[in-house]
Amino acid sequence: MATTYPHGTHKSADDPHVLLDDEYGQYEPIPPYPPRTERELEFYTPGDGEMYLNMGPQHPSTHGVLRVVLKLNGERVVDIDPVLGYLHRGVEKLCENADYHQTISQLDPLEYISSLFCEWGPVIAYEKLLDVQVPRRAEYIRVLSGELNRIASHALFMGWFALDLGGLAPILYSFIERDEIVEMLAALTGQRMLFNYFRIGGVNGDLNHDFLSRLGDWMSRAGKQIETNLALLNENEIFVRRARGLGTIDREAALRLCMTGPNIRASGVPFDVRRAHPYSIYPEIDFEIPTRSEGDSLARYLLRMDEVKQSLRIIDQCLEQMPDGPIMAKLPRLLRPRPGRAWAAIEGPRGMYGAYVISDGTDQPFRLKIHDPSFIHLQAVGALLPGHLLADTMAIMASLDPVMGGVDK
Amino acid sequence: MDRALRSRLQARFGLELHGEIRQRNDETELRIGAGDVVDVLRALHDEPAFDFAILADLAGVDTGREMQVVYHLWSQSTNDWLRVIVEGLSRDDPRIASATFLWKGAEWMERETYDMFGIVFEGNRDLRRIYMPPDYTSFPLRKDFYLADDSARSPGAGVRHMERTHSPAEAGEAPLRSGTGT
Amino acid sequence: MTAISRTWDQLTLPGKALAILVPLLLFLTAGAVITILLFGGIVWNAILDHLEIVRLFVAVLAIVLIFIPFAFVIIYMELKIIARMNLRIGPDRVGPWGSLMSLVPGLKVLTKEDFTPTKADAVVFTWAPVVVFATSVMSALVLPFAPGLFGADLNIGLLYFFAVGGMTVVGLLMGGWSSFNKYSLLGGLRSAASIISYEIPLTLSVVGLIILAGTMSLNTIVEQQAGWFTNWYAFRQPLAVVIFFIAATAEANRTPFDMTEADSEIVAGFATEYSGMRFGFFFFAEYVNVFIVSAITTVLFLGGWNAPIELPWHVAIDINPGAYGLGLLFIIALVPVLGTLILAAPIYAMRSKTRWWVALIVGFVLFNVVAAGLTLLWAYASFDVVAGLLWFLGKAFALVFVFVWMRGTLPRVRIDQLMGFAWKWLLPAALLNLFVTALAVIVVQQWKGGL
Amino acid sequence: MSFVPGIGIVKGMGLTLRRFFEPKATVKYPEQKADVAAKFRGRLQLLLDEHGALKCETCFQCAQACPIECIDMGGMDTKSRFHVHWGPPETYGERREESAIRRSGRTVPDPAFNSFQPLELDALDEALRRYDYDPRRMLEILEATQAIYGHLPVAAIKKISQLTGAWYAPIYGVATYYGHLRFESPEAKAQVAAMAARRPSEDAYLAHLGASLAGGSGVGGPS
Repeated sequence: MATTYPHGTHKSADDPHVLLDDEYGQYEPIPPYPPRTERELEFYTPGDGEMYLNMGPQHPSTHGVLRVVLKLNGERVVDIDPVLGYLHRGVEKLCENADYHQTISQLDPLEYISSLFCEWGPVIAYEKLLDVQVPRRAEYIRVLSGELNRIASHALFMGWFALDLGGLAPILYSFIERDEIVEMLAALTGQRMLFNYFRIGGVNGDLNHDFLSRLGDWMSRAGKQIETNLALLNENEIFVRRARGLGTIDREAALRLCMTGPNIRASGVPFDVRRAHPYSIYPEIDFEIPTRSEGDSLARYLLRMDEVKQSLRIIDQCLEQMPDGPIMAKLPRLLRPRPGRAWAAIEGPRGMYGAYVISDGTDQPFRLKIHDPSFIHLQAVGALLPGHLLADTMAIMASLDPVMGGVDK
Repeated sequence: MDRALRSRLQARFGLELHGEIRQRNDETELRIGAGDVVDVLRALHDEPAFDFAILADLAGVDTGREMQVVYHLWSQSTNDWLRVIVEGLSRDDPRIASATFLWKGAEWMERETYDMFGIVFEGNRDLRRIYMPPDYTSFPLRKDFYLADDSARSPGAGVRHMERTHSPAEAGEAPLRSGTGT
Repeated sequence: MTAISRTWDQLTLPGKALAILVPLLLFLTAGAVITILLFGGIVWNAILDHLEIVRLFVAVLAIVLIFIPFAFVIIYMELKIIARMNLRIGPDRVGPWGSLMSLVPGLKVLTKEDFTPTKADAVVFTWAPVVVFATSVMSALVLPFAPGLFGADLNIGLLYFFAVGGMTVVGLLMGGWSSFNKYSLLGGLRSAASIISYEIPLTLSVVGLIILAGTMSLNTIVEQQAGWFTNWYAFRQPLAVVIFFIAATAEANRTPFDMTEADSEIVAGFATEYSGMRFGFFFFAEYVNVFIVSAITTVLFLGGWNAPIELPWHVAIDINPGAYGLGLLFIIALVPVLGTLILAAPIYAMRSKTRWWVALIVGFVLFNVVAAGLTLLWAYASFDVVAGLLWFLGKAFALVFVFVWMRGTLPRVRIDQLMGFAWKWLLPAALLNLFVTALAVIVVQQWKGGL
Repeated sequence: MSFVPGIGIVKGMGLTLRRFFEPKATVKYPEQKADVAAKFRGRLQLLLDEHGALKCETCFQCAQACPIECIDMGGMDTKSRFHVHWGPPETYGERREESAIRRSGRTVPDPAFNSFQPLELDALDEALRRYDYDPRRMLEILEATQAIYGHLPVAAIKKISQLTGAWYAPIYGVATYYGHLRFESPEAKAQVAAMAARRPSEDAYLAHLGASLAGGSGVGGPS
């Protein structure tokens, strides 16, 4: 495809590899069409000494398929423009053409690291539409399996964060930790990752002996195990120096950016949907919401580790207060909810995970809007990154922990 | 169900409201026209009585006859979710004021809504397509964009020809039962 | 011709191969014999009077060839050690305990096509890996592997080592700039900046040692560290060891200073566009660097080939095979058989269901192990070259273990922290060490002189 | 952070060195197998009940309910009278003769059985037009098909399903409800009888069932 010039005939005879003006655009990630919006114009007009680096869809550490065009001045990032859509499957359109039960299995792969939460949001919204009362045992099982999934997701976060900073060991330890929990959830739900376990009005299967024995065995050593894994990173000077003071965001900016979950609690806003807008049986379980005020990557990392301890407390209480009784509410096989609208939001490991359902009385949802926290936090990366070094892009993006499945619904 | 909130809202936004404020479970829903989005949202965000600090979600809706934009807000002052439905946007040229002046985070949500429904948000600095390729012309989540393959049939709604769900001809008159939550 | 072609068709494949090879072999041997007869004398005389140059040529060849297995051993160590630290097992399918696993990347790199990007500067692009690999292997010339075993005993050995060591930067820059890829450009510039800024504390930390040793020839430095491990330079120059080790990790681009091919940011740094054997050279050069850096640290600070403890009595085992005369044949024939039987008997008795031939085989293997151990012990005692080599390689590979251990644990340092650390911390420390050593030397001389 | 700057790094290195000697977490797959949970739904295999009979009755409920239509099934009906198949209309040709039983590793009685003879369907179009493609008049449509071809070939049923929009399950429901409708053509009757003969006969199955019910542990089928 490259035209080769016999020696001496090239326009600049002395150096065939000098880029001519018309060739400049060929190798730059500048889009061929003229800029259509003000922001695009401002981004794609290079200043002096600035170059565009294309961290393309196949990049070792973009947590999934994401392309980010960086405007660099030397090693310092001037501005970034994330390009999404590589993983867009049109889940909302598909859900509009499937009946209410089938939407649950469509929503699992949205945030595939913690897919129980992807099911929990819409299921609560449907139950609001159907005005159905979920039995208490099902609520307890949901909280129990949800918190387990949260710990697994945070364990993986710790591994990813260390891998993006160059450490090889923590990712393996976090996968061993996560694998234990995922095997346990497989004993309960039947699947390791995309569980399809919550049903409208309850849960698919009851607690069985296999699950409880694995849970008991793991609970006995969970605290100590997570502690030793943390020792590798929390006090490691290299890790702390690279993460501290990176991508700091203050209270006001975080609220403006609609951030939720651990990222906003690391900036000092104690907004956790489990306490701010209690759902399920969280009011009856006592646990605190860890918050920090620095708002940098290290704070976000340490905050997630505190959350893991809180989740362990919740699991203990769930096991103690587990009532017995049915695990599914009485519902007809074919659900035709009343025409109406419902919104439900839950606290996922990455932030508030919301579902907005409009039903038109038929068995298919008329409109299902999923609000995914990773989508918002990836946008926050665009606001945090300018001014940092190239090596920090990965650290900041890892600390906000976006999952591309949720971003590209 | 926060009765006090309903009365406060009724008192404050009496004339902008379309229809009465409906409340059910833990959600409060009020409907306004496209014109007065800016001052209603600013009032809800800035006034200490409401103090809706967090924009939980911004969604576009195509009800077959008109376009709507739905804002979900959260505030410490009440334990209800507030849903602000901006209705009355025409289907062929839906325009609405952007919320980025209050929440910078709404920029991408508006980009997604534009990409999926074609609703233009005036004042959004970066209204480009976010998921679809830049040269994509149609808006996928609109009701008249029908899926060609037969994954669109529904077992429960009786037998319907596999290839077509809401055919454009039907999109005109209400394909829906009365009262889609209207 | 039809007869030949007919017989040729009837030949099977191995038959055809032999039909070609056998006449070729005959022809070659005949030619070799004739040339030796004709020119043998002249060549032999030339070798005798130019012995020095021939010796150097052979030494260089040996060093270049010895580094291939060293690099494979280091790759295997890295695979297994990092795996074991990550609670994994590491490769254990290819070859016994996965030992051939390190050959696999080598072969893969050989078979892959080495592709030059269209807009790349072809000449610089092709020669970059050669420069990097050559400089890192050249600097091994002065390493004293064992008392008599070294490439060339230059009296400015250390200066030569640092001069050649600095050349790798040129290769990395050439590779980074010429492959017309933003990632490799960044990688190349980062490597240039980090290696140059760590070169200064590296050399400065050694100057203190040179003052103490008085010479720069590595052989004499090692000889000065004979005897107990207390008179190794590591104990006389503790600060210099730390500075040297940290600067050396940065020199070899190893974690925590491997910003040049930080795989999470700039894909593979300067080696992004390389494929095939060119990438192989970069890949090998990195592991050769690791060995050389650990070898030079052992030579300078851990007493090269000297044993850590001085044996009070000199063990002399002089076995004169000639003395046994005919009995030698008898020994050679009988000892292996007796050894296997002696070792096989307990195995056969211990577990009744093992068959007799299994016990014999195990006995024979055990006998071989014991025999090898005895000969090694004998060689260790009698030739100090063997002893020296054993200690040198032991210490060098211990240090390689430390490098791999660091790689398995530590995260990467950011580029500006890396530079700041070099200029603000290592350089002043090296100067301080130099000042203190110089002061100590003067004071000691005064005190000795004064007596 | 501790006072001495290097302590954190040293502690981290200590941890990895300790992990160097700890037992490993790898499961050497072919030799050892990981203990997968009993309730793991990831195993895609045809389960046998304790009497060795297939649990799957080819009732197509799973294929019909699957939201992404990825289930393509084929096999014998429970009384092994005829070959049945389910698959979304655009199933690829090469997957068709693969019957679920063969994929599950059990030898299909008659690999030569050609399940889909090509046949002309325009006569069927005329019949369908006569009944206005109305799925509610399925019985008359099936009788018309049997009148044309002598039996209900699978290709015809697939054509009916595509044009009337009805799912396979209701069509098979109607076809199997009425005695006079048959799936296999008369001349193929011998072939079907041979297949049925090769399957363990019904009374052997009942005898076995009786034995196991009368006490005594049944055949050691998979748990």
